[in-house]
Amino acid sequence: MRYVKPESFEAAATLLRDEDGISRILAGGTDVLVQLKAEMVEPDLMVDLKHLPGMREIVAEDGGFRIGAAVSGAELGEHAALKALWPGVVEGVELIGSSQVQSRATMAGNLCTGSPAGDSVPAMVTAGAVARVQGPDGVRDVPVIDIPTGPGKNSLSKGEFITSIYLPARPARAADAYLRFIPRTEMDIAVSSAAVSLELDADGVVTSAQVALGAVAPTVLLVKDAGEALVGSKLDETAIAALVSAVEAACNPITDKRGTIEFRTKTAGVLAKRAAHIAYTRAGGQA
Amino acid sequence: MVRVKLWGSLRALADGEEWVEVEASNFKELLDALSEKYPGLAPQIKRGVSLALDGVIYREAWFTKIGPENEVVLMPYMVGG
Amino acid sequence: MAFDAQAERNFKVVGTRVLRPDGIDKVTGKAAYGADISAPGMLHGRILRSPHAHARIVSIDVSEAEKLPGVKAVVTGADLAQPEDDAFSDVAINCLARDKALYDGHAVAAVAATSKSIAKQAIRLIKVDYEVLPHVTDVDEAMKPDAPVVQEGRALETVPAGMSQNVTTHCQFGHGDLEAGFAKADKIIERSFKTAATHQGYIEPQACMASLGNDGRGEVWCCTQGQYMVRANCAAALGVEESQLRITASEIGGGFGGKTSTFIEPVALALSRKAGKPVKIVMTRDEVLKATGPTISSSMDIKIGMTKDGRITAGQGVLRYSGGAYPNATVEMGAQAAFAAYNLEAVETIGWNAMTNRPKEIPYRAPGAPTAIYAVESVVDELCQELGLDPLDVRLMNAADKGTLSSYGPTFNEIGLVATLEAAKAHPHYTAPLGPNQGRGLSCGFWFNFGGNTCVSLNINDDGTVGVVEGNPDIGGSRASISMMAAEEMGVPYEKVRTVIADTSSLGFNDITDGSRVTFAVGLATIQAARAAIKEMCRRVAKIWDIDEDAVIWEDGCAKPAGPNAGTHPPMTLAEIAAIAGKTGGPIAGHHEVNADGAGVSFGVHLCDTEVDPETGAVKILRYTVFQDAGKAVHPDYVEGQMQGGAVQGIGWALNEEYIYGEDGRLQNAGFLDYRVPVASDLPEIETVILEIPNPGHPYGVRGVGETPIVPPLAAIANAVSRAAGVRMTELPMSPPRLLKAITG
Amino acid sequence: MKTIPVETTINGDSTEFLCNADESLLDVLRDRLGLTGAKEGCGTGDCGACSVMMNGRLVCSCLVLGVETQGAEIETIEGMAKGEELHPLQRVFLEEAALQCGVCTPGILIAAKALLEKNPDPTDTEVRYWLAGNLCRCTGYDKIIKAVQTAAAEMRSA
Repeated sequence: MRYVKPESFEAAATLLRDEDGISRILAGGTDVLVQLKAEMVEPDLMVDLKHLPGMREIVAEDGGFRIGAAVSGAELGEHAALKALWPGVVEGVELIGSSQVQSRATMAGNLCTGSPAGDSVPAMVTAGAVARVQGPDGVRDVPVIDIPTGPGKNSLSKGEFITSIYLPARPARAADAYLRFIPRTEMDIAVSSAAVSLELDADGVVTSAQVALGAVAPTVLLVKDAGEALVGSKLDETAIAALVSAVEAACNPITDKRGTIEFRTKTAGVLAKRAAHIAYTRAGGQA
Repeated sequence: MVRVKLWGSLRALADGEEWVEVEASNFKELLDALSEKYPGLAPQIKRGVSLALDGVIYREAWFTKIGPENEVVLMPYMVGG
Repeated sequence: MAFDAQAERNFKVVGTRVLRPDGIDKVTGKAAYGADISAPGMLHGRILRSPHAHARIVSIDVSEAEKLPGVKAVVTGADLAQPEDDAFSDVAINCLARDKALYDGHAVAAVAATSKSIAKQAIRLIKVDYEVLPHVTDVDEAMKPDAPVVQEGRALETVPAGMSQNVTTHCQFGHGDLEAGFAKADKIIERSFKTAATHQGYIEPQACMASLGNDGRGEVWCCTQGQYMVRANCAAALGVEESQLRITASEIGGGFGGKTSTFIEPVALALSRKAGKPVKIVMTRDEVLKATGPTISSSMDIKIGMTKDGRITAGQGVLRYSGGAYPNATVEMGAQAAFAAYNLEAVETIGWNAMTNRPKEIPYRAPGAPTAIYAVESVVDELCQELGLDPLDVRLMNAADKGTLSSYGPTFNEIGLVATLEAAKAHPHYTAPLGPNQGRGLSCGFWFNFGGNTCVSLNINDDGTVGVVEGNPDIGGSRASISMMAAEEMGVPYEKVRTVIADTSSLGFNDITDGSRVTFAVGLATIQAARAAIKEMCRRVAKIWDIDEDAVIWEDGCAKPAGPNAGTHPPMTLAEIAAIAGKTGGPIAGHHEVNADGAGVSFGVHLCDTEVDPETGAVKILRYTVFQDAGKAVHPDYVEGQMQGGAVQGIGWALNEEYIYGEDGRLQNAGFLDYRVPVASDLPEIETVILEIPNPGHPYGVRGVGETPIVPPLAAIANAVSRAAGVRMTELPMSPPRLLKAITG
Repeated sequence: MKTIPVETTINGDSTEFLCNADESLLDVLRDRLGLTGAKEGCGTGDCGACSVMMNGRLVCSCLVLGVETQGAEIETIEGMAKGEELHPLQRVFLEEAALQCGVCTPGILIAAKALLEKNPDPTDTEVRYWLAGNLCRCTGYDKIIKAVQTAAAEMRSA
């Protein structure tokens, strides 16, 4: 394996494009090093990009924030303004792994790994986050939801990698929340998860709602009708029931060592309901 | 004579008896006498057994004295963790 | 060795909370564990393992691996001896398979190379031709007459004819008239239970460094619960003599029974013999979970009858355990322990062991008892619920006590169960209020405890300090407790004593660190060794003073004259006697060799409050209290530590730990990510209440404490969860998907 | 495979080593530098026994490549005591019997120190969640949590 720290994004993209063997990008390393250990993959080329400009920075931009692809969960959690704007996104990232893993794990890595259970992804999806992708032919912006294409797979072409993720501005009276189910209290992969992002009017009526689910399908799902079920409501029982049934209907999970189809479906509904209530309260809604 | 209690699954190998009597003054004599009187028990005794003497469990200890006044119970050889 | 009759002995050292002698090394990273040493010229060993649950090994071609530059040796099962003794043979075949791979992860070949990465590459170059065979991993399936046979011809003579050849052990215990007993009952409950296999989960994977010459002389450094056990297994597997193997036990990073067998040492020795160089093997976590020993998995039927006022009239249990791919007798322990807490007129337990294509069971803390007692205590709890009775009162009403004919045969003498139950009843935990979705569970637990073969040497140093040499790896602070007992007996401060653990060439045979035996048996031998040294010191002083030996007594670390004809000599301290030992006859030492008995059985009671999330099946442990009769607690901190650690392992077993096999017979969760041991945030404070009822079989009244604490949690938590969820849980672990399914029907 | 020269600072001492590109920091510490205080319990970041500090952040050294530590500041258990003076956490762990086998102890001490530097007065729950990535199989965590709190109180009043 060769380990390379390219001098620029462009050089990195060219290097990755021209590599004939297996290449991997090192961000936090919390997945790729596990894969190395398990002998799941033996890369010929490991490209470390953490030192490149902006990779480790969180920058305010147009009322939102641009987050460098190598910003760790711990750094994100220490950013008060970002946490206030997108609490659900930050809590999702902060749920990845242990304190140790938090020092290294990144949103971009969590996204590109392509796990349907990635804790940072559902809330990025409900936030409408956009990834900035560097490739051999230049830079393009891609909605986060379009990055993962299946377990372990993503839509990036050879030579492409994420340099930052943009979380947009928020109106007042808006908030998000993320919940996952794990058998223990820490250190597990989500068995199911849900993110809810809400915007309220002055009366506390939901004007816009996004609901995304993790670990219940090959990729994170944005469930449009689950969000629509909440619009126009103050999360009354009827709206919540409609949310839960839309969520359950959208679930298409598998049974594996971590959970059954039934369990994942049932808990996804429960988590979406609970996350909706948390987001609503955070947005200033009176239950 | 010493009376020895056998655990259930050994009884089939000792004419169906729960209690058997043999001539012995210590554990070794007891085990030898049992193997001789009930050859079916010999493989188990060879693999190893424990003995309870008045409620105290001994894993081996051949020369532990026993007499007719004692409660002697044959038990499987114990392992721990 | 009997309890010292002096009533209310005033201990000076025993019972205090001294600092452990290995402590500084362990908090500074200096302590050397299995993987922490290297040797000049050392090679790295690595093991190739079967990917199949059950396969005939048609051929193994190692030629490509041998050709890889840097590879110095390749071995297969053919490089190990074939011991005649079944137990040794099973260990050897488990270290390197011969004709068949018996489970996913079974070792089939190994290499030694100049680097870890070359060893890794070499492993891939070994070509094994497998003929895949049908497999069976479930105990109930394995007992069916048409089940795939794991090994042929292994059934013991006690197994009735006509059963599957997988069935190797059959046992039965009990007494009384069951039919009459059940006839007296107002309520009978009969339930079936299943429990998954769990792993000891020690944090330190097995590791060793081994060197063996073609003259049969060798050295091994390894993490083990018994260096003498390693020596015996290695000698048998390599066909060398025990005297020629010196085994040194490293610091051990947890064992819990899991390091009472041998997995890699014979392989490393075989590689070393072939390569002519030392070989180090360190297992990965994946290998630890796949190929070292988990517990049994079980399937059990329990039937208990009770009168409406709470008297148990009869109890009956059938236990079907699987100890993996080899014959296994753990079910005997479970069948004996199942009803041990109860005074019953009619009781019967029947046990079966069936082989499955799973790794060889290795003891885990009170092997066999936790699952059996879980099933019995669950049914007792359900009867209490059905009959509207207080579960603690019912336990007290039926508790085994002195004079009770035990369910496993003998009549109990002094036991501490009633006192332990009373302590639980008096504790504020038992009457604390519970909220919605919360439940309280309790369970009794029992373990036999052992003594066993033990050697101790105690040396009086010329500066008046004391060196103790013992042969049992220190798994939880035993060097401290042994030093304390030596100091107590010698009458010197704890700081004057240092206890070390000998290699196999430096001290006579010792049984493994198991059965909660070390503080009891090594302590007992240490006290006897101290007494021998004291006797010798008194003899020397009698000569100096020119009086009778009997006229010198030992008190407060000094020889003193006593009796009418002793005269008025000033006391001589241990240091004064030691300083002139050369002049009075030479170095002074005491030693003791014994197969200790009188360990005394142990009982514990656990109380647990849980909260169940009815929408997700998540279980939160809210409060947990452990009550246990520890006999005299030599070092209370470490007694509490055993109680807390055992309880938490039991919590893991009850809630989330399990071996998950796929349809292909492969282990699905061979890592700490999905083999879910409890983490700190899963747990509340674990409160402890130590009862100190002296064990009559030990001079200080010491009783083993290490194993009993893992026994009650399974049922205590199952009972708490069942009450909180309003549904009886009969399968472990009670993972959220299982619990939610039970709740929602 | 070609080895790569790396310059780093370990426990305040500048250190140079050669390693392969795919070698973890844990392997470098243990196999190349003889710093065996960090333990490999899993190699996959699930047990925390290999915890070290890297540039002021708590990491699993098994999830860091050795080559990534070029120019970095690494702190390991071997650097926690100052000469013969133990860090308060080390001393209290000993005094309060917060270890049994001790194999998880170096990682837990490093992690606990990182916590107290960030949050000198944590709640029990905060300590438990912070240490959730450090598995201990012997103690049931009870005495560990209490020892961290004792040391924290001592460090706050110092």
